[in-house]
Amino acid sequence: MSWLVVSALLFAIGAYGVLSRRTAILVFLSIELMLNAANLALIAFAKQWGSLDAQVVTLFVIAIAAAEVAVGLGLIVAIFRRRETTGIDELRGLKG
Amino acid sequence: MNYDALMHVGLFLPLLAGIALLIWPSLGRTFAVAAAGVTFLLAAWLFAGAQGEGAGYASQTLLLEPIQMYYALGLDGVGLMLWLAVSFTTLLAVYIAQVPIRMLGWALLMETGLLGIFAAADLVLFYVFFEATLIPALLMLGLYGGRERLKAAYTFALFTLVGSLPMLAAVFAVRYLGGAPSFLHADLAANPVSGAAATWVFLGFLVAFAVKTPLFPLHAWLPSFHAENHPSGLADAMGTLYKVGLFAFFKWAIPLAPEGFAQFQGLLLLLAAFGAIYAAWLAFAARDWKRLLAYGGVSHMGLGALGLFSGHADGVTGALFLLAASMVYTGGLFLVVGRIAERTETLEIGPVRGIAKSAPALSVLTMFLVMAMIGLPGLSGFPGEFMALLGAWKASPWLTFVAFTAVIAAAAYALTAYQALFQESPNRTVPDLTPREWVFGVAVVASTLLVGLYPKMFTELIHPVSEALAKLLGGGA
Amino acid sequence: MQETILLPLIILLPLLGFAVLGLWGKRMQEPTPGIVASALVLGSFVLGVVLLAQGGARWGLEDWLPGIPLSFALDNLSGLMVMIVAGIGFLIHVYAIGYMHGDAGFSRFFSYFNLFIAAMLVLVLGDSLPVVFVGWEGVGLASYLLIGFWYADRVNGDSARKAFIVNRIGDLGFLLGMGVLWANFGTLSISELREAIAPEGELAVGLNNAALALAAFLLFVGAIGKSAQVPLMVWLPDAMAGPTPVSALIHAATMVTAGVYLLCRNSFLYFDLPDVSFWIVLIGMITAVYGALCAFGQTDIKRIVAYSTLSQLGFMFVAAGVGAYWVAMFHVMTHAFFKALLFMSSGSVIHALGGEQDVRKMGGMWNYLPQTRIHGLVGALALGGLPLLSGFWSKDAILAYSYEYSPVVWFVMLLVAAMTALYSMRWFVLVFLGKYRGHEHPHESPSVMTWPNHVLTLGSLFAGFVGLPYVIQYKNFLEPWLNKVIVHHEHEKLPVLEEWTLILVSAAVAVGALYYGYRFFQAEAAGRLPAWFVRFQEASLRSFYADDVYNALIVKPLKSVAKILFDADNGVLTGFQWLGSVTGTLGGLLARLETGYLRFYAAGLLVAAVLLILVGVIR
Amino acid sequence: MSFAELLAAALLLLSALVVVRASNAVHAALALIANFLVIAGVYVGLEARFVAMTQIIVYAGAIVVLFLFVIMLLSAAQANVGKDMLPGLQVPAVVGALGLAGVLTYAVTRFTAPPNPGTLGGGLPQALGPLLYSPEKWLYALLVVGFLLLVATIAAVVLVEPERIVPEKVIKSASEELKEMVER
Repeated sequence: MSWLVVSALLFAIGAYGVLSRRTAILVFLSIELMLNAANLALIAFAKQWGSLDAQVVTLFVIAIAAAEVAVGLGLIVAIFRRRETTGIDELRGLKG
Repeated sequence: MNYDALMHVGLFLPLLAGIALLIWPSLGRTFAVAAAGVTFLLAAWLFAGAQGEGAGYASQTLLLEPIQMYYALGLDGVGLMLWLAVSFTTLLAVYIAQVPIRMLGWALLMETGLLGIFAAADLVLFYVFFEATLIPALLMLGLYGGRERLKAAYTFALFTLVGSLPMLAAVFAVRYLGGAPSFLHADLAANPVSGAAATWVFLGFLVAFAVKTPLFPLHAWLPSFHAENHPSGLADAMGTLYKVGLFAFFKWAIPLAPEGFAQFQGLLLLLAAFGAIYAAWLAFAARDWKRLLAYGGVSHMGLGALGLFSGHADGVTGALFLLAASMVYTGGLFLVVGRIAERTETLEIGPVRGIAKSAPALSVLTMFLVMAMIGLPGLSGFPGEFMALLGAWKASPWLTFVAFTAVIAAAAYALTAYQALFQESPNRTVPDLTPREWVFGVAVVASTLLVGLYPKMFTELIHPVSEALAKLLGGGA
Repeated sequence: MQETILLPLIILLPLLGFAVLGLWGKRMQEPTPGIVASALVLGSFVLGVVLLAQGGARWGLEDWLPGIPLSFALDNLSGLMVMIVAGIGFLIHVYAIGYMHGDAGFSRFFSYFNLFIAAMLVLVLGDSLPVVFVGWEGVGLASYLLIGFWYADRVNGDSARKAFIVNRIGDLGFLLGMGVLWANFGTLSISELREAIAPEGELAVGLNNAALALAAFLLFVGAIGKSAQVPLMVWLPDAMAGPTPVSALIHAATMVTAGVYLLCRNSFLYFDLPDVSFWIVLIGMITAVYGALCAFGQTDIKRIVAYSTLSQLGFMFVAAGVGAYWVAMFHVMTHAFFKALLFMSSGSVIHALGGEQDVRKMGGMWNYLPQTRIHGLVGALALGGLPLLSGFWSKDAILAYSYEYSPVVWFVMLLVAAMTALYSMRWFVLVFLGKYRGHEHPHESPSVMTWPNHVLTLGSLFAGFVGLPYVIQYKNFLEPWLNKVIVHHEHEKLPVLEEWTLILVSAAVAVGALYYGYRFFQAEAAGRLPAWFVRFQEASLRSFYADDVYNALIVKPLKSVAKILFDADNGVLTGFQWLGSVTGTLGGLLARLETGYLRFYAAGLLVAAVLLILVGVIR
Repeated sequence: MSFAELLAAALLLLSALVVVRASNAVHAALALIANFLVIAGVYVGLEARFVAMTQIIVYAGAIVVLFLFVIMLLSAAQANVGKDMLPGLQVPAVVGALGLAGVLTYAVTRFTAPPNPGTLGGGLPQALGPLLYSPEKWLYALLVVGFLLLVATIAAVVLVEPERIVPEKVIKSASEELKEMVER
């Protein structure tokens, strides 16, 4: 139970990081933090409910996170080559 | 004979032919004419078959299991009549209009959409056809239209799409509020919505169908749509066929939400009557043929709408008959105007005069169609107009009187324009009908005469359906 | 009454002529189209007479439109009309072969002519109101085509259009009248309506009299349009724009008599509705007076005759209004003879003068045209009502019946009869007497034109003897023959003395007016008219400004409003576009939220997530 | 909670704060590794040993190292680069994060666990294997995830392939393309 609270706090810290960081890499790091918070919650639930399925899902989350990091970092590198920056405030293509 | 198969073939043949033509334009006009011709023959075959058996066709296949949506086609007398009108007019248009070959492909695509609208027996399927037909219509306008085509296309798209959204909502509302097990017409009609829901459902349909009727004041897209389309009249003829609002009211909106219809009946009668006389009046001031025909069409649909909304069987029969007949003669007029425009290089009324001298056969052909349009008895425009009047009188004598002053105005604007172009002292010599145009002319004149002199051919098929609707609405025969 | 397919054949013959001549007429040598057309009309006439002699015929097709049959009936009434239409029509056809000689549109002309006859026959034979309406509009179309026959001239096109549009006003009345009958009786078959409304010649009990009166009135509006009664009379004089045989056909055999026929055919509607009948009498009287007054000032030889038709149609309407339906038909018949004769002798004069139509440039034709002068004289005297000629008998019968209805009506109509005699003499004097005032070399028409006129002259002389008043101890053929099929009230016969008095008064008035006219208008030929009469003629020439009033009060306002509305209609579109721009502005405000900063969007996400979870946990 | 657990929790939160606040990206990444290692320890305590091992190998060993590579490749160790275009976001970020912490904490404390939870078998591969590879359970999901990894690998290669990167000007906007089509 208490680990759930820790997970919630970790998640919030990660969210804070996403908002406050200005370079793409660090935003990304913060997102990883949030993912781990979610994993922690899953494992804690698994323990409480005695269910192995939650652990399996955690494994999937880790695998998908790996894929996400591969693509995400690729994107960051590609953008850096065109824009010479990793600052996300300078990427405003979505402006309406 | 497996008529159901004919129905499916007839529906999708134009689509396939149209796609083929878009990919390989070198197939040429002959191919398009052949495809349209076969489609017309199939429709005629189906029609002849129904004459013998006295019943329509139906076929259904479950398409989307979770929402119980069917690929369901059904052709009763009304559907058969409209299939004939659509396929005949498309054939005429494809045969006569001088356009880039790819445009013929778009026209054929549009034909499938139109046939689908009249055949669909599942509301979702109907919606799909109803909306899909918009695409070729827009593309024809956008790709081949006149100088202001993008503005016209934008207006047209806006009106249509604004109508479509409430309709989509109504499509789902009518099933789930009415408690029907599927989207099939029969199921929906057996479980009509009632109460306040009926009002809202009908309103949803109303907006979409009024745009396509077109009913005042939602007719505003039409004049620029016609004026900006390709001068050959192909797109105008197809656009005329797309004025399916009356049919949609008849088949879907009214039977699915009769209580809603009852709420709006007075307003609808008023709008129909006002639109009829208003558009006829405006047509008098039109300075080019296409706008004239556009307003004339609005006026006639107003008369038809008056008949339909009267809720009496004769009025309903008249409205549907008028719808089918006007498809042929208005479409034919647009095509003839296209032929004239190619000769005189203008669509304006006034600069060119007296061409009856050099082109007598062309003038006779035009006169024929103009007379059909203004409802001369013996031609195809009359039976529908007349039955609509008989029905409308029962519902509201005063509105009928007001609306039908449009027949006086029709004579005025149509003959004035005719006189300006064909009569008075000639200032231009133009070639008379080519052999190809003779074939076209004979076909359209023969059909107009046949339908006008022997309306029984269609009325005996559609009147029972109208009577069923009138019974549903509680009106007498 | 036999069921026979031969009945529609009466109509199909001229229709066939229309189609054949329209399609292939151009390839025929000149007289052939005329001969074909005339022969077909003669065929219709013979067929009609034969069928009538066999006691009439009917033919029908059920459910032509739902509940409405396509049916035809040939009885005594429609038989009489078939004889007039096809018989007189045939003579006019023959005449036209000569008159239209050398015209570029010779075959087109006869094609339209046959269409006219066919449409009129549909109108006459139809036993179902919509079928009658088919013919009703068909004659409208044919008259439109024929009035605008020489369409290269703008005026002709305008006149044709005017005729069609004004007729359409009446047609709307007809249409709406059918609407009333359909709503109340559920049938539009004339024989069924007759059974429903007046079985056994008496008005059925329990009818909705208001609806009946409305239907009767609306159909009467239709008749007003077609028969050019006031206020829809403006098209008829302009219809003179067509070739002369067209005028003869419109005025004598077809078209304008249709309104009278419609009233007689549907007399079961009118015979017991005094209110509507009163309106018919009133309109008829006004038209008779108006037509007669207008005839005095005309300078066009055909327009004089045209206004006389207007006036005579007024007589027929008065007859129908007072309930003397057979008399109305009687006058239709005699009028057909002498009016066709008048037009065709006018045509001969025009032909002789190389197209000149202005009576001020005529005169003295008595010396040039030895046959036409007889035709003209008989026609004018018959129109003027010289005793013993056909026009006298029918007009006298109308006067007698209107005396019974009201002495006021009788007196007014007597005045109109006197005026008729005056202007018919004016026509005759200006054209035939005095010295020739033009510069052409008049020559008599070919025999193909004079022979039809010979026949018509005989008719104008003797046709009246089929309907003599009862006081002349000789059989009246027409009255019982027609009354067999016309629903009507039996009239009390006037006492013998009164009847004789009326006959003698009208004879004296006619003779006196004819003589006075003969003297008076020789002064006009010489240009020595009293000043008041000249002023009167100026107003009369312009038809007492009816056209100007209509143009100023109706046509012009309608046109300008149309222009205004046309531009305003773009306003409707603009209105919708304004709605669109409101939406656009709102959307623009929302679009400001799209800053493009990723972190800004993430913040939004966070806020939304917090709120959503909050909602989730609180529930 | 035992002392070890409290210590672990404190370490977790502390390292997380370093991750989101450090001004040097390398420091942040290293703090993240520390965070992951502690989490792995916690997993062992929660009977998830296989997951703990995976966590160390994949996350701490591979993913974060990848981050470090990229940071060094792009010389992007400086965290506060460029101008802060949204300086006003700091306060909402703190407030939002606190709010999120609040609602999440409230949410997770509302669960009541079943009284007799089953045993997890220590979360060893022997226990997880049958679940992962049985068709009734997670086999297909596993296959899909494997395929996803393959696709992601290819995508990463394609994305950074130098020739694939097109200068900005050549790409037309969709509206321009439509206009051209219409004019044709």
